[in-house]
Amino acid sequence: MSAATANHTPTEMMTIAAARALRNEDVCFVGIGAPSAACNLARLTHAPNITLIYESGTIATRPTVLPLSIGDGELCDTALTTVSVPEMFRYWLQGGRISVGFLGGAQIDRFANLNTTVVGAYDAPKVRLPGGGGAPEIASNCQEIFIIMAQSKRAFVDRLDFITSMGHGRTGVERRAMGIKTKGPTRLITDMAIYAPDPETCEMSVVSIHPGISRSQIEDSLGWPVRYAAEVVETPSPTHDELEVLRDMQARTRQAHQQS
Amino acid sequence: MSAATANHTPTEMMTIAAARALRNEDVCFVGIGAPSAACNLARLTHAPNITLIYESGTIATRPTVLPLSIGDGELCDTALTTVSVPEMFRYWLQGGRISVGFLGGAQIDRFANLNTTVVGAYDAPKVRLPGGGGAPEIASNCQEIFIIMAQSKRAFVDRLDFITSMGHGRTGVERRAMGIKTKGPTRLITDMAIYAPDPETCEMSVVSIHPGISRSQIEDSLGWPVRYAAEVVETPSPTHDELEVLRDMQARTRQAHQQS
Amino acid sequence: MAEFMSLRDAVAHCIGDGDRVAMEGFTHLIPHAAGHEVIRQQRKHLTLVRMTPDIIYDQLIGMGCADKLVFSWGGNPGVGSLHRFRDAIENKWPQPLDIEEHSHAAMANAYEAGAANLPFAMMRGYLGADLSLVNPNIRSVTCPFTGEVLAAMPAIRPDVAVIHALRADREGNVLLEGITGVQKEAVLASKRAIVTVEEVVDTFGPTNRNAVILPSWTITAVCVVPGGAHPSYAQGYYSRDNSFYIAWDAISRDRDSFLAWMTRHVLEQGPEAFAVHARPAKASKLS
Amino acid sequence: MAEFMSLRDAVAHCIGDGDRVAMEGFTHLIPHAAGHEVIRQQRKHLTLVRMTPDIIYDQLIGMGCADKLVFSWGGNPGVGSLHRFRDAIENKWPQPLDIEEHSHAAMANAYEAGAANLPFAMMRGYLGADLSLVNPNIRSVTCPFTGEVLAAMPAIRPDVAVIHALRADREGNVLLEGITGVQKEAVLASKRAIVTVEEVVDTFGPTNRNAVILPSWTITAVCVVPGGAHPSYAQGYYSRDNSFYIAWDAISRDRDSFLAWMTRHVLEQGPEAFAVHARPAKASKLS
Repeated sequence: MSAATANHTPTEMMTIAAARALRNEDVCFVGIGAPSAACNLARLTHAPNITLIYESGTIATRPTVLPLSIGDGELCDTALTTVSVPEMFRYWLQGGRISVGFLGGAQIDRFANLNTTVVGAYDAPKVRLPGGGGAPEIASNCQEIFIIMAQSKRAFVDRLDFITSMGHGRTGVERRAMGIKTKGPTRLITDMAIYAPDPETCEMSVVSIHPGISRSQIEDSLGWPVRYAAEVVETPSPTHDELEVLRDMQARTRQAHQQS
Repeated sequence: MSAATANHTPTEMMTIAAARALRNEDVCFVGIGAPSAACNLARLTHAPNITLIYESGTIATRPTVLPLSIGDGELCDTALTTVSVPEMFRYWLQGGRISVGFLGGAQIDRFANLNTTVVGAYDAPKVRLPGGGGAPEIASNCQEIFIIMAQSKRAFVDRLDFITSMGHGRTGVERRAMGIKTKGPTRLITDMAIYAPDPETCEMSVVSIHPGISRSQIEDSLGWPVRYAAEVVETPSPTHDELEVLRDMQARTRQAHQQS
Repeated sequence: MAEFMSLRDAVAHCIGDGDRVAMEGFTHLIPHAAGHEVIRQQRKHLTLVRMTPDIIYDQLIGMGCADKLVFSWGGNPGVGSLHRFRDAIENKWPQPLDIEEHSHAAMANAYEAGAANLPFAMMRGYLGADLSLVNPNIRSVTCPFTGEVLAAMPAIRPDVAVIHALRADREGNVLLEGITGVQKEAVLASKRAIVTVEEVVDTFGPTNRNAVILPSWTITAVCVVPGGAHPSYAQGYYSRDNSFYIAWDAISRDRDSFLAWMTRHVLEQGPEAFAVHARPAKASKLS
Repeated sequence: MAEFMSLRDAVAHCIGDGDRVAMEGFTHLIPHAAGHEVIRQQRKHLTLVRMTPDIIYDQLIGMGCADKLVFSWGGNPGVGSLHRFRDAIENKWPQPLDIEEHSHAAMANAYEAGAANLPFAMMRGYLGADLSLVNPNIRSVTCPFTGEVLAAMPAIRPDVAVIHALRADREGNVLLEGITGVQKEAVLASKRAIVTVEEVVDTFGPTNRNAVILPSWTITAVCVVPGGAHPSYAQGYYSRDNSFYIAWDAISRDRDSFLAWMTRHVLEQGPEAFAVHARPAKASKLS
C-alpha cells in the first residue's frame, strides 16, 4: 500500500470505501454502476480472488473494463462460465451461494429499505423508475447486503413511497420478525460516510466519516435525523494505489464505451 | 421396399411391426431394449428424420449401435445436443414436446397399465423389479404411448399387483375420468399381434395378427380373455430390407457390447 | 419443423394484433430487427412480455404497438430512464399502457415454469417487497411438507416468442452461446417462435456436447438477419454498441426527435439495414 | 474453496456413519472409485440417494453400508436385476434395507429443488400411479391461479454429494461434459461435495462459454482418480465397459461369489487400481 492522498473526489472515496468492505473469499452478486466499480476495484486491489457474479449469468467474471450493461460481452468472455438467467436466480442466488449482494437504488430510508420503482402513487406515479429487477430477491437471499449511494435529500428520504427491496423493514423490526435468516444490509457506503445497522433498532448509523466531511454536511443531505454509532472513526483516505487503479479502470471504461 | 420374407423370428416381427408404427415427424422418448431397437430401426428405414430422445438427456441422437444403457457414450456422441436430466424431464417430457413415448414392462393388463415395480405385496415383495424410472411421467406426458412386449401368461396378467404407470386405468375409465389430455397407450405390439384400445372400453384389442400366428396361440399366452377388433388384418411380413437393416444393427451391437 | 422465411413473412405469419409476445434477449442477442419489423407491420394491442424492456420495447411502446407490458426492469441499461416507457406510464402517450410488474427472479421462474408446462412458478421471494401489494398475480403456495410459504406467480405462456441467435444449420436447428438469458425458456414456453440468426451454416462443427441448441421442431420460423441484434450484440460476431445506448437517451427524450428517428431508421428501412452491423467484433473471440 | 486431497482423506473427511449420501452419475461418470473407498472405510447406516442405483449401489448395499435407499430405478442397465439390491429387499441380506421410491421425474425435480434451495418440488406426475399410495413423501400442491393439483415431493438435500468429473483446473474448478445427469444439482443441493476427476489441467482451454463447470467454492474435495468411473465411462477418456455390466450379473447373483469379488477387487485394492481403465477410448472423440 502506498501513502494516503487527499486528492480525490467524494465519489472516488465512496467507491474505494465500498471496495474495502469486500473480502477475497466473497462471492459477490454485482449490480451495475457504482457496485460494479467497487467490486472490480476490490478484485484489482486487495481481493484478487473475489468471485463476481452478474445476474446475466456470468460466474467468476474478470472484466478489464467496467460493463455498461449487466450483460456486456466482456463479462461473458472473462467468466469461468455463463449460465441461463433462470439458473442464476434459482441455483446461485436463491441457492444461498452468494455471500454479498451489492445494491444501489434511487431512494433509501433509515432502515436501508430501497425504492427503485415509483415516486408518488404506484398507479399514478410522479416518476416511474425502472423497477426492482433482481433487487427484491438479492435483498433476501444473499448472506449480507452492501449498499452504495451518494447522499442527497431526494435520495435519502424519511419515508419511501414504495419498498422495492426490503432492508430491515418499514420500522426496522419487520425483517427479523419474518424470520429471514440472512443478515440484510450490514453496510451503507455513501460519498460522505459508512453506516451500519444499530444492533438494537437496525437503524443505519454512521460508523465512519470520510476525511474532510463534517457531521453537519452529513445531516444536511439526509431526510431523517441521523444517528451515530457509539464509536465513529474516520475513513482512511484513498491510497495512491487505490486511486490509480480506480482511475485507470474508469479511463479504460470510458474509452471502450465511446467505441461503437 | 424389397419382397416380403417368412424367414424371421417372432421377436424380429415384433420389432419391425413396432418400427412401422413410427412416423418420420415423430419426436420419440425411447426406452432401452426393445423400444430402442424399434425406434432405431424406424430411423434406419422409413423414418430417417425421426427425433429420438433418451431420458439421459440426449436429443436427436443417431446411434450406429444400439445402446446397452440409456446413456451410452454413443448416444451423446451422435446427438444434436445433450441436456441435464432435470431439464429433460421438465422442459422436454413434461413440456409436452414428445409425440410418442415408447415403453416396455415386466407385466401388463388388458387396459395397458404396466407394472415394473413388484410382484406380490409392495412391503414384502415376491419379486422386486427395478421400479418405474421415467415410465410414470412418460405415460402421462407424451401425446401417445406405444408399448412393446413379448406375450406370456406371466407378463400379460389379469390383474397387476402394482400399477407403475397408468395406461387407461384399472378398469379402463380412470384415465379419461382424470381429464388427462394425452391419449395414453394407442398401440401394443407383441411378438404375436398388434393391439389398439377399444374406442368404447379402452381395452386393448387385437387389430392385426402377425403372419403364421393363430388366434388360439394368442389366447393361450394371455391372462385374460382376449378381444378382437371388428376388423382384424394380418400384419405384413417383414421385408428383406427391414430384416437386413435390423440384423445388421443387432450384429454391430453385439460386437460393440463384447468389447470392454 | 422450422421454416426458413423472410423476417417480413415470419412476422406476418406468426404475430397477430392482440397477441402476447415475448421478445427476449438478456442484454445479449436482443432481436431488434424483428422488433422493427413488428413496428413496420403496425401490430396493435400487443401484450409485450420481457424481463428488461430496454430500447427495443421503448420503440414498440412509443410507436403505439402495445396495450400492456409484463416486465421486471424498465431502463436503458447503464444509461438511465426509458423515456418512451415513462411517457406512456406517466402521460399515457401515445396511448395508455397497462403494466404487470414482477421481479427478475419471478419472471425467470415464470418463463422456466412455462417451458416446463407448469401452471405456476414458486420461489423464495418478494419478502417484505411492496410489489406483492400491487400485483394480484403475486400469490403464495404452502409447502406440503414444511409449511413454509413461498411466493407464486403464473407461468408465462406467450403466443409468440421472438429471439435472435448466432446461427442455424440447414435443418433449422439453432445455436446460442454466451449470455443465453431466458431465450430457450421463452421459445419452449410459447405457442410459436421466430428466431432471427446471424448466418446459416452447413453444420455447427465441433461444439461442446452440452451446447445450447434449440431443435428445429421447437421453432416456427428461422430468418437470416445478419446484424439483427444491433445495438445489442452477437457474441463472436459484433460487440454491444454502447455508444448507441448512450445516444438513445437524447433521441428518445423528446417525442418529435423519437418519431423522426423511427421514421428514418425503422419505417423507411427493412431488415437488410442491419447487415452493416454484422462485422466481426474486435473485442470478442470467435467461438 | 475445494481442497485437493487423496480420495482416502476426502471420504474420511466428508462422509460419516449415518450420513445421507448421493453418489450420482446418470450412466456416464458414475463415481465407482469413491464408492469403493466408502466400502473400504466401512461406513455404516448410510442413507443412499441415487436415481439409478446400479452396480455401485449394489456393491454398497451388499457390503452392508446402507440402512436406506432413496431411488427411482434399481436395475443393471440393459442387463437385468441388481441381485444384491433384490437380496436386501426380498431377504434382508446382509441387513434390512428401507426404501423410499420415486419416479425419475420426481427425483430429478427434487434434486433441482434442492439446488434451488426450495423445500419441495412439484410436477405434473404420478397420475394414476400406485407409488403415491405407498410413499408418504408423495403429496400434492394446488396451483393458486388455476386450481390444478400437482404432485409434490420434498427437495433432496444430502449431507454429501459424490460425483466423478472429467477434469479440474488448478483452482479446483471442475468441468463436466456429455451426459451430465443430475450431478450439478446433487453438488449444489448438498452440504459437502467430493469430486473425483480424470486429471488436473492448467486451464480448461477454449471451452464453450456455457460449459458445465462447477466453481471451486461449491466443492469440498477434489481427488484425482484416473479411471475412477469404471465400469461407467468418462466421455473422451474411456468408453462404458458394457461387458463388465454383463459380467456383473453372474458375479453378484451369488452371495459368496459377490463377497469373493469384493474382497479381491475392492477391499484389497486402493483408488489407484482404477488407473488401468483410464486409457483413451477408441469409440469416443476427445473433447
